[in-house]
Amino acid sequence: MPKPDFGFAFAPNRALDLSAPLLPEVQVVLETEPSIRACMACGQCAAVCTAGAFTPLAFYRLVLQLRGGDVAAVGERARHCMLCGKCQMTCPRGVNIRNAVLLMAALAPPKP
Amino acid sequence: MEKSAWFVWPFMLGFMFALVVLLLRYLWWLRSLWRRPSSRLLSRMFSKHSLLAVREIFSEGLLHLRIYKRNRRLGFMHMSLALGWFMMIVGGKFETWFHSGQFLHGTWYAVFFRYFEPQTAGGWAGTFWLHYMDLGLLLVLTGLALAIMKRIRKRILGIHSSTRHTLVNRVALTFLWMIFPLRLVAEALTFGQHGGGGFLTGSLGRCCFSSGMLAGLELPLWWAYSLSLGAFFVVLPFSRYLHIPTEMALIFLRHWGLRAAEDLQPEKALQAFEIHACSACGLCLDVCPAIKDHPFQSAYFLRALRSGKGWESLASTCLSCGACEEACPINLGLEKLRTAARGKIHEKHHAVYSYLPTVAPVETSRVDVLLFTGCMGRLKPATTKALKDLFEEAGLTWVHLDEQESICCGRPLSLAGRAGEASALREHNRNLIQGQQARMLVTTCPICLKQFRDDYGLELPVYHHSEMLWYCLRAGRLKREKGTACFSYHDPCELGRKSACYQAPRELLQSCGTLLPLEREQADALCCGNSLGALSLSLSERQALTSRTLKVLEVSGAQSIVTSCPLCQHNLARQSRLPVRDLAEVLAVTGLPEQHGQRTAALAAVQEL
Amino acid sequence: MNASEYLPKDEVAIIGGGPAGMQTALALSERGFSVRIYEQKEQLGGHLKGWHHLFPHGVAASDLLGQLKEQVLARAVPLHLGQSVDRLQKVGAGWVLWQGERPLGRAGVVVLANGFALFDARRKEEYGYGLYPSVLTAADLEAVFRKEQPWPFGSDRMAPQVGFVHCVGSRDLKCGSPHCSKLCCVTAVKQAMAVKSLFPEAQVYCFYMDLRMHGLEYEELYRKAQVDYGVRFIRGRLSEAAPGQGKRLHVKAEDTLQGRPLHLQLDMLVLMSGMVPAFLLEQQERAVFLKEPVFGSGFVPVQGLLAAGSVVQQEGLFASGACKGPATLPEVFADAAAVAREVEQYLKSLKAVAHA
Amino acid sequence: MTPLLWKDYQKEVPDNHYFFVRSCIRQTFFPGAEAALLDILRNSLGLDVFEDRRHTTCTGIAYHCDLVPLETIMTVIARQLSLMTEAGYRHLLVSCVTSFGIYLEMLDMWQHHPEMLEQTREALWKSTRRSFELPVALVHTSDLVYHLRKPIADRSPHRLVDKSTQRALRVVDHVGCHYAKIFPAGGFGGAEFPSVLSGLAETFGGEMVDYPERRHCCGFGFRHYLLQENRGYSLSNSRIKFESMEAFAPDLILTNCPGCNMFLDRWQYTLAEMSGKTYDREGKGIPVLSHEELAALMLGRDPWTLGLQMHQVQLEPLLDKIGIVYQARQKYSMLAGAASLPGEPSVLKVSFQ
Repeated sequence: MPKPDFGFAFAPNRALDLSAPLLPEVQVVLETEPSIRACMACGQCAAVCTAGAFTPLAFYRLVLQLRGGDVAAVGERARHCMLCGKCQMTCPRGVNIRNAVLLMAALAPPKP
Repeated sequence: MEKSAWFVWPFMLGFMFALVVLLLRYLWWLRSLWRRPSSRLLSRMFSKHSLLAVREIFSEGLLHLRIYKRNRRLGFMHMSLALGWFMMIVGGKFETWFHSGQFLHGTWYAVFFRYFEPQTAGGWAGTFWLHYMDLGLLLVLTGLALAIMKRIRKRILGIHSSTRHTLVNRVALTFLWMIFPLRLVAEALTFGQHGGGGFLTGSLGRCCFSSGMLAGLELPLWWAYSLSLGAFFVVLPFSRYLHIPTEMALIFLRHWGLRAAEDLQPEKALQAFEIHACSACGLCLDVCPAIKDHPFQSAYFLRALRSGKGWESLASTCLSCGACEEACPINLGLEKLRTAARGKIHEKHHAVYSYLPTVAPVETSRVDVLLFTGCMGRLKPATTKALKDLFEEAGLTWVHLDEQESICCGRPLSLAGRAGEASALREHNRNLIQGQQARMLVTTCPICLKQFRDDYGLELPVYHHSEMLWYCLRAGRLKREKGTACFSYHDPCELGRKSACYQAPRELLQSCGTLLPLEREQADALCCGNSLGALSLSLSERQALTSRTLKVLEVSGAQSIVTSCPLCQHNLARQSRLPVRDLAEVLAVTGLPEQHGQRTAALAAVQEL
Repeated sequence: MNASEYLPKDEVAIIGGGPAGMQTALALSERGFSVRIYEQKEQLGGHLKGWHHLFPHGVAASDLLGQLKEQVLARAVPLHLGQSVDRLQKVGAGWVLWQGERPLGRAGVVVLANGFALFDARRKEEYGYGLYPSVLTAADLEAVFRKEQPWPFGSDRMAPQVGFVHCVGSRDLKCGSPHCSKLCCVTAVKQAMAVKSLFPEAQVYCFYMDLRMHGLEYEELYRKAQVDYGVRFIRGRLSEAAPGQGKRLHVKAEDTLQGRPLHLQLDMLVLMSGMVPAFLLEQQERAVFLKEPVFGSGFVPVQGLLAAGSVVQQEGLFASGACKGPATLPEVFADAAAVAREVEQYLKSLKAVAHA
Repeated sequence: MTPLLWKDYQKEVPDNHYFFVRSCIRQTFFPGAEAALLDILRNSLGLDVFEDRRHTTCTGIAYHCDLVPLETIMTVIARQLSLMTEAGYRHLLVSCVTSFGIYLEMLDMWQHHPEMLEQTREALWKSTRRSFELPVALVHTSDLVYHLRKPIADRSPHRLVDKSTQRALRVVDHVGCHYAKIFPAGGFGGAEFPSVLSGLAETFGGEMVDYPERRHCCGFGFRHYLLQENRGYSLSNSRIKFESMEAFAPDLILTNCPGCNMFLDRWQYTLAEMSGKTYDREGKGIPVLSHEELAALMLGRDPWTLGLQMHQVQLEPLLDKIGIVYQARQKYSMLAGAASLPGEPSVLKVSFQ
């Protein structure tokens, strides 16, 4: 029997489930670039971001999303980064942002 | 040939084996060219380019002039080994031709000629060949002695670090070291028993090996010589000694117009030859700013590429400062290879820049200068302000292209091996620049400078602000009086080694003060540690490199450190005890005398707060 | 000559005449020890001289300083003003104090109380300190409050826009200061409130990473600033300051709670410069050098958890106050008492050994 | 001071003499349930429960959709109360949780704004020439069933226990938002510690599960559901509840509000169609019962007379577990003769014997 069209759909669950284990691909990113863990979401990266002037790219939010397991969204957004390194220069915690972004961008499904 | 010739077989088998393996490997590397020969390559093959290649093989493959220029002792070592062996190969051919009257012989004949024809006499010409061959042998033995010394105490050869070798390489090295002493002893014994010989072998034979009791040792010694030769040839195609034939092949291929690929293909075309042409001479080690902390120097990187293991971390921790490429005696394209490797690591990265605004064409009046300060320029307002003051002073009109919003030039992506991804950024900036009417483009960031020059194909000339200010100074548009200030100047990698701009900043500084000489500067300058090339170098590792660089820069007498790259300045300034300023700031502050007074007073007032 | 006999064992030399030095001197003097203060400046007071009023109660800094000075004078503590000690030499059980090649004095015990230095805000060039006159540090603003310096905006501005940037040179590995200076947060709140009381129409913004209101009544002050003074707290770091309209500054930041970039025109930008070491302690076997700090060098290290001020591996050398790390004035005063007690115990133990 | 707090949320429920008002949704979707409840109260327990056939909807649905002004709903409520007054009752028994919330709200408003009460009296008088008294007790049917849980359980031949394994059945409850979230003192246990359903289930021997999203809305939300564009929002909220209870593998969802009963039942089908997922382990869905349906089943009423064939998730597995004997063939035979079988969903498993 064909599925009926209800004319509406449910929104995916927004709640973070911290009891679920970290996704393996997230773990790989965190282990390859451990400095990501030092992020304290101060927002310096987003404040100076060259791409951030045009698109809602903000590295600290990528870190939060990555830890929340929102892998596809992180990957898609990380692809907007120009890798200019300005954020890395000003990051007070010394996060290797460029490497982290490259690793994050690889999380998105491959480009068609 | 009455004597038994069985002992030549180990050499012959080894030699044939090496020849076959080499041929197969080279054919495999060149498979794409084999299938689709390029007309350019073929046309260059039969032209002066081949002669030029022969000349380079002579100067670099045999004489090792570039190594010699950097380090005489090391250069002599390489030269004596290569040239001596070459002399013996060529001389051996001529000698056998001369004595037998026929040109073609089995390969073994020349190699073991002394065994077969110990008493050959041929008048003065025969004597010449005897002494000539001994000279070649002596040269090789001298090189060998130096090589052994280098293994024991590298300082004797004027180097601080040498490569650590793998097992195969050590085996090959052992056989190589055995070959020539064995030849010496074997020839000396033969001459001692049968008479004759040159100044080295003949004299040694007469004084030590003339006793009849030693006659039984003659054949075993020639066996040992042949065995060590044969064993070396068997190991050669799998050891770093593959560099000997590969370097020669590489020189030809380069002269015939073959270029390395942009992406990593370690078993294909020119890249394969480059990777295997490295002799691990160690020059890249000594110049590397991170030599004590990281083993990512090119010799190790290429070795990792050859083995296919571990190259990833070496590629992503390296600073890409370009010091090794500058030092490499066979001009390997190390930077390109490294970025190719990074691109391979991050091949899943695909940038999306569809959000970029479209550049609307603007109707503007013609100006002298288009100023582009780049991403980093926004963090350096003092530089931009100083530069604009200097433009005013020089009477130049300008437009600050990216005053409101800037887009990355694309070089950081290229350094990460994702050059292709940067095309959208380049396109955007190109539109921005081409919409304007100006005489030149000036950037304050050497990273942008390199990208604009190399990859943008702009019609108007691109200058770094140090070059541009230097032209102003020479043209008399800026006038400076030599003050009492003492500077030490830090050469940014991207401006110095990558863009060959050393003179302009130096002359600018000398025009207003004293520039102090440094232990390492210009092409030898150290990286500030903040290079965009390194992807996974941690902050503490970067800071350690910065302190090392600062140690060089904080020479006694220096009142301030001057540089001309926003990245270097930012990085050095946070860690330095001396003030670190951009060239433009220095020039603006040490401006005209009355301005000078005002400005320092204003600065002092603010600093006193 | 036996040097240890020659040295005045019971005499204590205090290096630094700020609140820590004065309070330690008083505490020791009350316990009957003879004390001397060596101060490099011509006046006592240290950083306290430059403050206008103090958090959380708004006491005038000059009042507190006056009280301290009075007590020091009343106790007739010998003062060596304008004398900068740069080397301490261990002789027997005591110390000889040097300024360059000149011996300044001798003492059985030395207490370091040279306090802290303020982070040089020019090292964060993107904030434009030293480049734009409207960018001040917290110390500059205190000078403005003390009327030693004019407001950076015109007197016609009744409703200035003012921004405070927290954590300038604190919690910043790149600047070599990984620690939290802990009192900039409450200082910013205090100063923001002061600006609001002087210019009730002003708009005041605090750009912070985390607000650390650790002290007694600080949290109350923070709430007061929000509710009664209308100071706006924005969680996010400033990216850069650039010239704006007229004499104003154009600043950009990320509001991390909204997740959006923000722009603002400001008449005054105040940088909360953190506390960094004022000197580097280079310890050698028989001498201690007080040197200019290098990148990333720390505060004076003290022994273990139980000791208040015994300097690591140096018998008879103590440290008091903010030279050991960021501290508030009440903390400095409490510390001075604890250090004095430790010095007393040390001297008693020496006597006991001598008698035995 | 927790005991004091608990005292606040204990409710006085009169033992007898009720004026009963019906629920629109229960009437429409679960018509057998109200009949069964009245039958239990009157015939099994011998209570005096009076119902005036002239009473109307409380207009709560329209009120929560912002379609009916306050004055109108007050007048409608006043009319219901006038019927109660006319019949000589002082205890109002409400079948619908939303109606229950509406009555509470109007009484509360009249208490704080006596002038509104006067206006309402005037409006009712002008339009119908009726007058009314305020009720002494306002009781939801679940309150009454909870209050009478012991006598009901004593008469019950069944228990909430798996007959074959003697395992207590796991019950998740869903207390409707309007029951105690608006006026916590109006219900047993308030909004935080709802006990009106859990107490009932435990009396029958079931095992209560305090799942994380127990207090979350069922997703009805009136205007969220009633506009088709917003319906996904309603569904998403229901999904949060199901995701939360899934891990506890409940045997039964127990509700007190007819709206919730319908949503938690019907949305299981919709979610299964949209996402292919059911929240039980066998793909049959989690059975949903309201308090009076549960009481009727426990007392041995026939499931089909009770109208359980109106549920989307089939109840036969639950009936089998409890050990209730039923005539499978009778399920779809209506008064007007055998009806045609309903269509079969593509995901949710059903069986027609």
